Order: sequence, then C-alpha cells, then structure tokens
Amino acid sequence: MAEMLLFNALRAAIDEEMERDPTVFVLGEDVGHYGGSYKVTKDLYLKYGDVRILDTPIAENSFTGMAVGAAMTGLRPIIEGMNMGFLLLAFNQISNNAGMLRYTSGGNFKVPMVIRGPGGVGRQLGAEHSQRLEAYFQAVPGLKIVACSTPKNAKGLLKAAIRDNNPVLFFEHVLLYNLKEEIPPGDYVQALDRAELVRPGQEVTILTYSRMRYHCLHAVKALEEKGYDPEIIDLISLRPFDMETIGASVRKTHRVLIVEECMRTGGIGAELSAAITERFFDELDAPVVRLSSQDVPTPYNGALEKLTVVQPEQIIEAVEKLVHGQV
Amino acid sequence: MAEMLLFNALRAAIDEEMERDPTVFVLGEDVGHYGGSYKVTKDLYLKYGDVRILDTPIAENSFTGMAVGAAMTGLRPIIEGMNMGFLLLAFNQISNNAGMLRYTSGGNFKVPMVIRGPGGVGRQLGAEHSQRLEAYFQAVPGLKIVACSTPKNAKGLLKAAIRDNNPVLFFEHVLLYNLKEEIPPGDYVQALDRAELVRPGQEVTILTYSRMRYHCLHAVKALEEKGYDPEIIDLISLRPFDMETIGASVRKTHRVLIVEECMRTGGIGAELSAAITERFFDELDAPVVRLSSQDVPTPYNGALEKLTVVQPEQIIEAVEKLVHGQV
Amino acid sequence: MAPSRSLPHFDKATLPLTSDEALMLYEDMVLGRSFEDKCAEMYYRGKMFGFVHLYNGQEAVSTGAIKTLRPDDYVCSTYRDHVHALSKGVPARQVMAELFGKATGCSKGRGGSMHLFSAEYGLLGGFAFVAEGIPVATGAAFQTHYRRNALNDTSADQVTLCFFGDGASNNGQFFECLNMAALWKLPIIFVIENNEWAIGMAHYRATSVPEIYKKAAAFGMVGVEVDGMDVMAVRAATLEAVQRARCGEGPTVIEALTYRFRGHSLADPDELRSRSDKEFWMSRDPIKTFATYVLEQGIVTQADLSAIDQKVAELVDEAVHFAEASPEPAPQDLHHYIYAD
Amino acid sequence: MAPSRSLPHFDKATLPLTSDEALMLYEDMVLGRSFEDKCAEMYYRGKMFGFVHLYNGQEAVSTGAIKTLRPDDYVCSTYRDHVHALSKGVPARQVMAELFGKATGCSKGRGGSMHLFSAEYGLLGGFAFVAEGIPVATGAAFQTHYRRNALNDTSADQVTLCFFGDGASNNGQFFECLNMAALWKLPIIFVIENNEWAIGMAHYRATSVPEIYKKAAAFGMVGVEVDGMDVMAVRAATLEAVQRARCGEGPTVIEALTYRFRGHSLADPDELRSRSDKEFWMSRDPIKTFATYVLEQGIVTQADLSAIDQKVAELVDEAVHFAEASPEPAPQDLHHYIYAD
Ligand SMILES: Cc1ncc(C[n+]2csc(CCOP(=O)(O)OP(=O)(O)O)c2C)c(N)n1
Ligand SMILES: Cc1ncc(C[n+]2csc(CCOP(=O)(O)OP(=O)(O)O)c2C)c(N)n1
Ligand SMILES: [Mg+2]
Ligand SMILES: [Mg+2]
Repeated sequence: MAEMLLFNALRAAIDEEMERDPTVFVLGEDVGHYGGSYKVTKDLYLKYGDVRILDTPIAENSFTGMAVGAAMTGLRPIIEGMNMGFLLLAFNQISNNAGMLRYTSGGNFKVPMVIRGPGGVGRQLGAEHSQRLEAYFQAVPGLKIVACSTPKNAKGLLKAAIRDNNPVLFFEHVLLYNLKEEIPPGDYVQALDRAELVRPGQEVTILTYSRMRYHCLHAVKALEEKGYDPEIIDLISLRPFDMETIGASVRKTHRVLIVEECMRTGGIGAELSAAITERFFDELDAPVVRLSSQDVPTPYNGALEKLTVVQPEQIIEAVEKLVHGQV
Repeated sequence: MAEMLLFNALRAAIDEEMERDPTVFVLGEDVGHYGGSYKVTKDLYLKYGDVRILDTPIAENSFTGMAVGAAMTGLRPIIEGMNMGFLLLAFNQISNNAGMLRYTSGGNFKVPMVIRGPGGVGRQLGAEHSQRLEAYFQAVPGLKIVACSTPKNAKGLLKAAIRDNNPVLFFEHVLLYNLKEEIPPGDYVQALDRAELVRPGQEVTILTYSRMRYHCLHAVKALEEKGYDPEIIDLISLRPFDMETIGASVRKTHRVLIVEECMRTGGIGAELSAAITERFFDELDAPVVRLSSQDVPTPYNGALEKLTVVQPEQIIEAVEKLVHGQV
Repeated sequence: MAPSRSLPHFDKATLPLTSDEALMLYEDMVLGRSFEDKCAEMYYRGKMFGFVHLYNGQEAVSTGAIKTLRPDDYVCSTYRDHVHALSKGVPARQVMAELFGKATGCSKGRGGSMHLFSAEYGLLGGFAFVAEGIPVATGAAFQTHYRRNALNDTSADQVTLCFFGDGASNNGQFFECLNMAALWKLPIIFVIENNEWAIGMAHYRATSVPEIYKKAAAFGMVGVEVDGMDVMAVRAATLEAVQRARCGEGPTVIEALTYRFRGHSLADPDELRSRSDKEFWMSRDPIKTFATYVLEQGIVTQADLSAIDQKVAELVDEAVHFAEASPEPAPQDLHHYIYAD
Repeated sequence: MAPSRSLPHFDKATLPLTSDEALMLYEDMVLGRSFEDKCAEMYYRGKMFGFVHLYNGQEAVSTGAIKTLRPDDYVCSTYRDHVHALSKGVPARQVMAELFGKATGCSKGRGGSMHLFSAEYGLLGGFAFVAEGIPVATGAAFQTHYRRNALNDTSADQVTLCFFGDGASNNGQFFECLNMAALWKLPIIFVIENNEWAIGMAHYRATSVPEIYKKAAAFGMVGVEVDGMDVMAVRAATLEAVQRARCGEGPTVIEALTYRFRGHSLADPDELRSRSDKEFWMSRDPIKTFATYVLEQGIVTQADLSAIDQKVAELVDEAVHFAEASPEPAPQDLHHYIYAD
C-alpha cells in the first residue's frame, strides 16, 4: 500500500487503463502539455504522445461530440472538463448523443466514454466556476453519473468508468484533489453502481456524496462525542442510486438525512428523497430531510459562500432533531 | 368572450404586448416570414417589421445570449424555441447568463426575457423532438419556469411572463396548440406563481401540469363515475412551486398523486414529492406517488411511445390504490 | 427565375464513365427518388408519422458523393437522411421498416425517420438537431486518424462524409469542427447541401456571406462549390476530396448547390418559395439531366434505364411489403438498448 | 525570439496626439498596470481569492480601444476584466472592493474578479466562461440597432466593444456572432487580444489559421490586425471601427497582437512559455514604449508623466484602503438579487 494524492490516483487510473487498452485516450483543454489544470494528466503526453493525450481548442460542444463519434467507432475517449461547468456548453452533445444515441439507434452503437473533471463549490471561485452539474444532468437517460470522494475510490471508480461501455459522467471535487490516502497497489476496480458504507450506525442514515462526505464525517465526530450513532453512506452512484444499500440502511435506522452540495431545488436530494419515500414510507419515522446548498448562484464573498453551502454544524443539528423526533 | 385556439391565444398575447410596449420583440428561427412552426407569430412581421420579429440563423446559443444582452440593455426579448429541445444548445446562456447574471452582477442588471415554445412528447416525433426540458432546467437559480395548458391561461400567463422582469422559461405543449376555449376579451394577465385548482375534491390531490392535465381530467371522469372525488391542481409554476395552494390541498386530502410527462428520474415530480413530504409529512396518509414517463429516450414506434408516457388508466389505478390505502 | 448565384459549370467530359458506373449512379438516384415518393404516399396513408423530410431534387448530391466511398467509410446525416442511408447501402426494406416503426427497421423502430442508424453499413446516424452530427462525424474521422497515427494501423484510411444544409452552416459547431478537422488534417469531407432554404428561412437572409465554400479558406482548408444538380460534378469533386482524405492530406468542404422539390417536411405548407424558383430548379432535375446525358453519349441505352426503373420500383414495393409484414417492437423491450453491457 | 508572426507596423505620425490625449492614454495604461500589480500583492497577502487573471502587458489594447468610447457605449469583457473595467471608467475603488468581496464592490461582492459588472459605466460584465460574452455583447449592439431601426430613435448610435482572447476565437459563439453582426450590420467591434496563449495552449496548436482577423472576411466583415503593444495603433484602428459602427455601417474585427507579462492567472505556474519569448515581448512594454515616444516627440514632459505615476499610485492605494474599510455583504442579504421585482 502506498499513499497517494487523489489527483495522482486519478492519474494512475488513466495511465494504467491507457497502457492496458490502446483505444483509451484523453481529450480536453490543456490536458497535454499543461498537464491538466489539476495535474491529473501531468506528463502523460510524454508517454502517450499528442494524439492520445489530445489538447483541444476551446470548443466544448464540438470536442464532446467528437468524442461521441470516436466512441461510436471503437475508441474509448476520456474527456476532461477543465471545470465540469464548462460542459454546459456541451449539454446537447452529452444529452442527445452521449446519453440517448444508443437507445435511439436501437442498439446500433454504444458510446463508451468518460466525462470527468472538477465540480462543486471551491474557494471563492464565483458563480460560474462553482457549478453542480449533477443536478442538471441527472434526468438524462442513458448516462451513468458517479462522484468519487477518496483517493482509493477515485482510482477504482475511474478505472471502472473507463472500462464501462456506457457514457459515464464522473465528478471529482475541486477541493478534494489533494486528499491523501493509502491505496492498494496495482490494478483494482470499484463497482460504479454501489454505494459505500462509510460509517455504520443505528440511529439515522446520512446519505451524501463527494466533498460533503467530509462535512458529514466531521459532524459525526462531534455527534459521537455526544453519544449519537449515525450511519454514513456515500452514494457514489448518483444515477442510478444503489437502492439496495440505501434500503437496508433505512430499514435499520428509519430516519434519513441527505447532505448534498447541489442546490436544493431539483438537486440529487430531490430524486433521492422521493425515491426513498416511495419505497420505504412505512419504514420512515420522520420525513426524509434534505440539507442542500441554498438556491442561489454561488456568491464570491467568502462569508456568503459559506452560508450557501451546508456546514457541519447544520448536519449536527439536523441529526439531533431527527433522532429526537423534532422533524 | 370569444373562442380561441391556444396558438392564437399565444399570438394575441404577443401582439397585445408588442403594441403596448415597443421594447418587446420576438426572435427565433422562422418566427417571421414563416410565421412560426406552430403559427404563434403568424404574420406579425407584417405588422411589426423584420427587426421586431427577427428571423435568426440556426444558432441557438448565440441568439439566446444576444437576447440576454438586449434584455440587459433595456429590451424585452421573447425567444421562440422552434422546439424547446433545441435550446439544449443554449443551456449555458440560459443558465449562466439568463438565470444567474442578475445575482452575479449584484443586481446591476435585470434580464427580462421569455423563452417559449413547444415542449413535451408529441406524436412519434422521435427522441430528440420529445424533450421535457423542465427537468433539466428546474435547478437553475434565477429562472422562473411556467407551463401553460389552456388557451385562457396561455394568454394570461404569457402576458404576465412578458411583463415580468425576470427570465421566464415558458412551456407550451406540442399537442395542445389546437385546443379551443372561450377566453375573456382584451387585456388580462394571470399570475405566474399561482397554481390552478382545476377540480376541487376531497379524497386525493392530483398535481399535474401541461398536457397531463387532460389525461388527469380524462381519468377523473371515469373516477367520478366510480364515485371517487379527487382534486386536480395544475401547477402552472414549475419553479417555484405554489406551495400555498398545494399545502391547502394536502391538508384536506392527505394523499398526493403527481402526474407528469417528464421522466421519473430527476423530474419535476421528484422535487415536488420531496418538498411535500418535508413540509407535510404528518398530513400524509400515504407516500406521495409519482406517475411519470419512463426513463427512456422517447421511442419512435407509436406503441412504445404510448407505453413511455403516463396514460389515463394508470391514473385511475393509482387513485384507487391511494384512496384504498394500498400504497 | 435564375438562382441567387451563378451555378458552377462542370465539364462532364473530364469524368469518363463506364456503362456500369453510369447505371450504378442512375440506379441510386432513381432509388432515392422512388423511395421518397413512396414515403410521401405512405405518410398520407397513415403508415408513418412524425416529421418526415424528403430528399427529392437533391439526389445528385447523395449519389454523387456517397457512391465514391468504400463500405468501411462513414456517412453522417441529418433528419433528411433516408437517401443518404440508401446510397450508403442500407437496404431499402430496413429503412422503410424503420419509418413504419418496426422492429426490423435499421434503428429497431426506436429511431424513426430522423434517426436512421446502421453500424453495419457505416451510417453514423441521422441527427435530428441541426449541426449536431458535424462533431460526431468529426469524431469518426478522428478515430481513423487515431488508428493511423497513434496505433500505427496502416489500414486506417477510412473517410467520413458529413452531410448538412445551408442552415446548419451558420451554427457554431460547423466552424469549431472546420478548425479541428483542418488543424489535425482529419479524413473528413463536409458536404453542404445548399438548397437555399432552411425551412422558411432563405439562405441569403440567414448568412452574411452566402458562398459557404468560402468559409473553408478561413480555416486553411480546400473549399469547392459544385453544381448539386449534376451527379457527375458532385462525383468528380468528391473523388478528389476522398483521395485527399485517404492519404492523410486533410479535409475538404464541398458546397453543392441544389434544391429540394418538396416542402421542408411533409408537414410544411411550402408557401414562401416562389413558383419561378421552383420551376427553374425542376427544369434541372438531376435524374432527367443525367439520363439525357448518358443516353446522348451512348454510354447506356433506354432499355438499360427502363430496366433499372422497373427494378427499383419492385425493390421499393418489396420494402413496403417487408415493412408492413414486420413485427412491432415487443412492449417488454421498452427498456432495451438504454445501457450497453 | 521573434514572435510567431510579423507584427504590423503602425506609423505613429498618422495619429497626432495632443498633450491631454497623450496623458490620458498614459494615465489609463499606468492605472491598469499599477492596479494589477497591487492585485498580485493583495492576492499573495490573502486579501482576495479564487481565480485572478491579471492584464499586465496588454494595457495598450484596453486603453487604445476603450478610450475611444463615449460613456454611453458598452464594453463586454472576460475573466480578465479588471483593466477593461477601469478603462471604461468604473472607479478603481469599486473594482478593488469587488475583488475583496465587499458590499461596495461594483458587483456588490457577489461577482468577484471574473464577474465585474457596472450598469452605470456600461460594463456588460466580465464573463467567466470563454466566449459566452460574445453573444451578450452582440445583444447590446442589437439593442442599439433596434432602437435606431425599429423605434426610430436617431440618438441610438452607441457602440459595443467586445473583448476576448485568441483561445475564445476557436469557439462557435464567435463565428455565430460574426455572422449575425455582419448580417444585420450591428454596431459592434470584436477586439481579440491575441496574446498567443490560452492558458497552456499555444495559439498555433489550437487553430488552423492563426491570423484571427482573417476570419472576418469569411463573413464579409472588415478585419484588421494591429500591434497590440502600441496604444496608438490600437487607438487608430478602433477610432475607425467606432466611426463605422456609429453610422450604421457595421461591425469590425480587430486582432491585437499582444502578450501577457504574467501567468494565465495567479495560480498558473507559467512553465510553458519560453524565456526568449517573454523577453522579446517584455522589451516591447507598451507603457515604456509610449512614454518614450511622447517624450521624444515633445508632446509631454517627464514631469507630466511622473505626476501621473504619483497620482495613480495614490489612487490605487486609496482603492485598497476603501476596499479594506468597506463592509462585507450582510448575511441576511444572501438571497438578494435573485429575482428582480
Ligand atoms: C438545433 C436545431 N435547431 C432547429 C431545428 C429545427 N430545424 C429543423 S431543419 C431546420 C432547417 C435546416 O436547414 P438546412 O440546414 O438548410 O437543411 P435542409 O433542411 O434545407 O436540408 C431547422 C431550423 C433543429 N432540428 N435543430
Ligand atoms: C467555456 C469555458 N471553457 C474553458 C474555460 C477555462 N479557461 C479559462 S481562460 C481559458 C483560456 C482562454 O484563452 P484566451 O481566450 O486566449 O484568453 P486569455 O486568457 O489569453 O486572455 C480557458 C481555457 C472557461 N473559463 N470557459
Ligand atoms: Mg437548406
Ligand atoms: Mg490568449
């Protein structure tokens, strides 16, 4: 086992898969000579050349469509969204073509591609660079949506995503690239469709993903000291949800708290809350509670930004209320 | 009172508002000489000229951004999406600029614009022409989202949308343009943020919008004959929801059925279900039930297409189950 | 009335045709025309639904361009895709069955008129959104480039033909892809069918420089205009472009000046195009012109052509029978083809 | 090392300057430079956060172009927007306060470095996404066109200046807007600051024809290249373009060849640009060059310039004091400015 930074774990995943399969390639802005804005593809062009590590012009819609065409004809593109937000410009190619083309073509083509990059709210990056695209894309049929959260799962999930024969939207978090963790040596994959049980517990199920995992862990530390016993599950797969793992937890705790970074309205938590209530209504002792970002474009000002995103104290408070039946 | 077809009611709304306010103009593909694909702007260019009824090149992202710039500097653009789906290409301009710019600019600018056109599943139009963009756009802060459903509300709502100082995504339905109804003469507006009580009832609250209103009415006819008494509410506003009207109904019926045309995952019903469960959990005798389209790109084949979208029989069945506590 | 700009003249003598070639071109054009006429009939008889965009009048472009290709080359089309599919070799019965929404259709009844696909025949798709096929086609061309240059696969010399209209040429994706294709010398040919109209929008009202082929120069790419009513002119230009693409010398823009003989789709009242325009273009019917030429030149006989007419009529009838007799997709298969294994 | 293409030479004698004009241009450039240097200092002292893109080296473009405008004209910028805002007249204290995230900032602390806005000063915004400002600027120009042509407002002769980089010029929105602007003869000037790099992507690796001004011709628009290190060259070209726009004769593309003296943003290690390149361009520092020229020509004195240096230094210091002393936005105002009444 060796310690690795999250961005290097992603880099290792790409490197290993590119070695393993010559049809795998990377494209995007500054992925080559520059090495990627978050260094995920650092120096890979030296090993694989300028065609397999393809620096593109700033034309998100077209290079995404180009990746679709390449995927349809036998390659396995990995698109780096320098910031996932920029892929708003590629919405049509991602939804109509990456997402729906396999179905619309009656199975003629498959579209094995990964679209990865940093999402989420960073540190005072302003509204446009603080997008949470998982909310906008969650309704697109044919896409798989995954969010990694640790160096270990980042590597295993990215490798699985690259091998998957479907388009995978793969979210990293702009504030997690420098996390460090021991990870298993060599080749391993982690299933794209399975949630991770982060901390087993009895009293309440906390469902979260990406960076909010750490806010939850942080809160749970305080909660443990107060004698609470919450369960934390990292969703990993945002489309589809791992309802098996989630269901097992709900049947145990009967209380659900969703902690997400996307905005409340139309966020991941909305679908999750609805799905849980539908299937496990009789198991629930309280309504599913969502802690989400405020429904505002992320303000630049640091204090306002902090108010926009869920903080550990809110998680603590929400758990206490849920457990004490005050919801 | 005169009978009017829905598309003509929309046309009247635009015509009246353009007369009333010289800063109102229409832009989009084929809105001028061609009169609009669904005749909503038929012959208006003869009255208002080619600048106020502006035929654009097929460049959705740029003409949408152009409308944003025009709105910021004092005009009131109405964009016609020939089919709302085409505006996937304008996602970035709609979200970052139409939706967020007012906030990000700290109130420097307002963006009064309407983006309107046909949405929904038509008759065998294929996957790309059968989009339900309300699901994709519902999480964008700063947008108002409205769906009209009758000639009367189409006119009143569109006029209100044009006068609103914010960006309004205004959904018409491709299968409702030829609805006919008596509408009040002359100038009237309908509040953008109020749901419509379509049929009062005691047993269950059916929340729906756009074309599904008619499937619900259809189902309720049969349900009435069987002695049921459901309440139908047309949401009208998809962002934000009129939680006052919805809440009053839930407190009365204690059961909620959502009938929507968008796909289940991440649809309008997801947020609606979550919001209702959060606020009215103790009022609910059963989980909120969603009837949504299947999570598939709309197939061309007519029989499959029908299977994809909610049918009246499913509504009947769901109401019966809900009322009998079988959910 | 004359067209809004003068048509380039092609000297047919520069493209000698064997009788087999002539008949092949003729047959493909007649197939396109007959197939579309049959579609109109079937649409009005309620056999097919949705938006159906016919190709009548533009046959010289599909035939002239696609019939220069090998089976392993790619074609990318739009919602006006039936005839491109046929030229590329997708069997008429598969196309007709798709339009009928049948399980035997080339897209298994899921796609419909605007979404024809065939992996087997190298048809990357009919793309229903204007211009969205251009990047996809560029991606197929990139794939060839990749195999040749990153994988050292010397057999990688496939060419991609990307079709779209004058209206699409104002869309940003066109320019973004011109740049990438030229920058990386991708083996792609952008075939623009300039039929002067984008639904009800006259081309000259939508674009500041109506000569689309001239945009190529801004990207350092070869751009040519051809008479899109002359199958031989289109063929000659495409042969040259294919040659360039195959040997890695990069992309080409071909602007074919053409006209559609019907409304934009079968739902279009077609009220804006002038009668005189229509008459001018109808008088240049690519099938009649070509037939006259090859007969005059003695390359083929009237009997040859009549035999083809007959054969095509039967083929199209057979396609209808096949489509009618084919099963609908099974309801339980609604969720098939969402994810690949 | 010489730049990758030869720089156009401007004959300064063709643009006589009064001493007031010379001092105005000098002051604006020095303000831009000093302001940015101060930003770097403040950033490293933890006073501002996020991505901060400085403008050092490109001052001749902002000053040369924007200082030809009237107050009621519009400017549209990118994430590299501080200096455009200053040239357009937004007070330095408002810009600095915005960078500090204060309630007194031009975007009320909500926007930050990449999102400067000022309705009062006709700044349509800093747009953080590459190329997305181009359509917005086109819309402002359309608004002028509309008032003049649809509302018969003869006072409607405002001009919109739209700034963006070489990298943005490969984006589809650029071309879509060139087309619409030329088609409708909108009063807009596209000022492309070609600083040879888009973060770590060298322009020549991203584009098939590096001369961006040449794209204008494909749209029937005037396109010119200017030495972007020569404020007088930029001014002369812009004066001409503004004149054209004001009297309804349509848009212009101006490609200014320039260079940034710092990394892409303050987070950029800037490892890819060669030292010799940097040295070449540094030797052409637009402020020094201009100062030398106006001194040599006897248009101004060294004392004049020193007085300005002094004044600007005080102004920038004052801006910092103002920003520091300003209040944060109130927490309870988090939801302000989402909807307009
Ligand atoms: C993105 C998008 N915008 C608009 C449309 C509607 N639409 C379909 S065809 C068409 C005109 C296209 O004209 P052109 O490219 O010249 O092709 P033609 O139909 O003449 O073959 C338009 C506007 C669409 N399908 N997709
Ligand atoms: C749509 C979008 N894609 C990518 C980015 C990331 N990005 C920011 S600046 C930049 C380079 C832009 O280069 P150029 O247009 O030459 O302007 P310069 O920074 O040189 O002034 C990139 C790729 C972005 N902000 N928006
Ligand atoms: Mg056309
Ligand atoms: Mg640059």
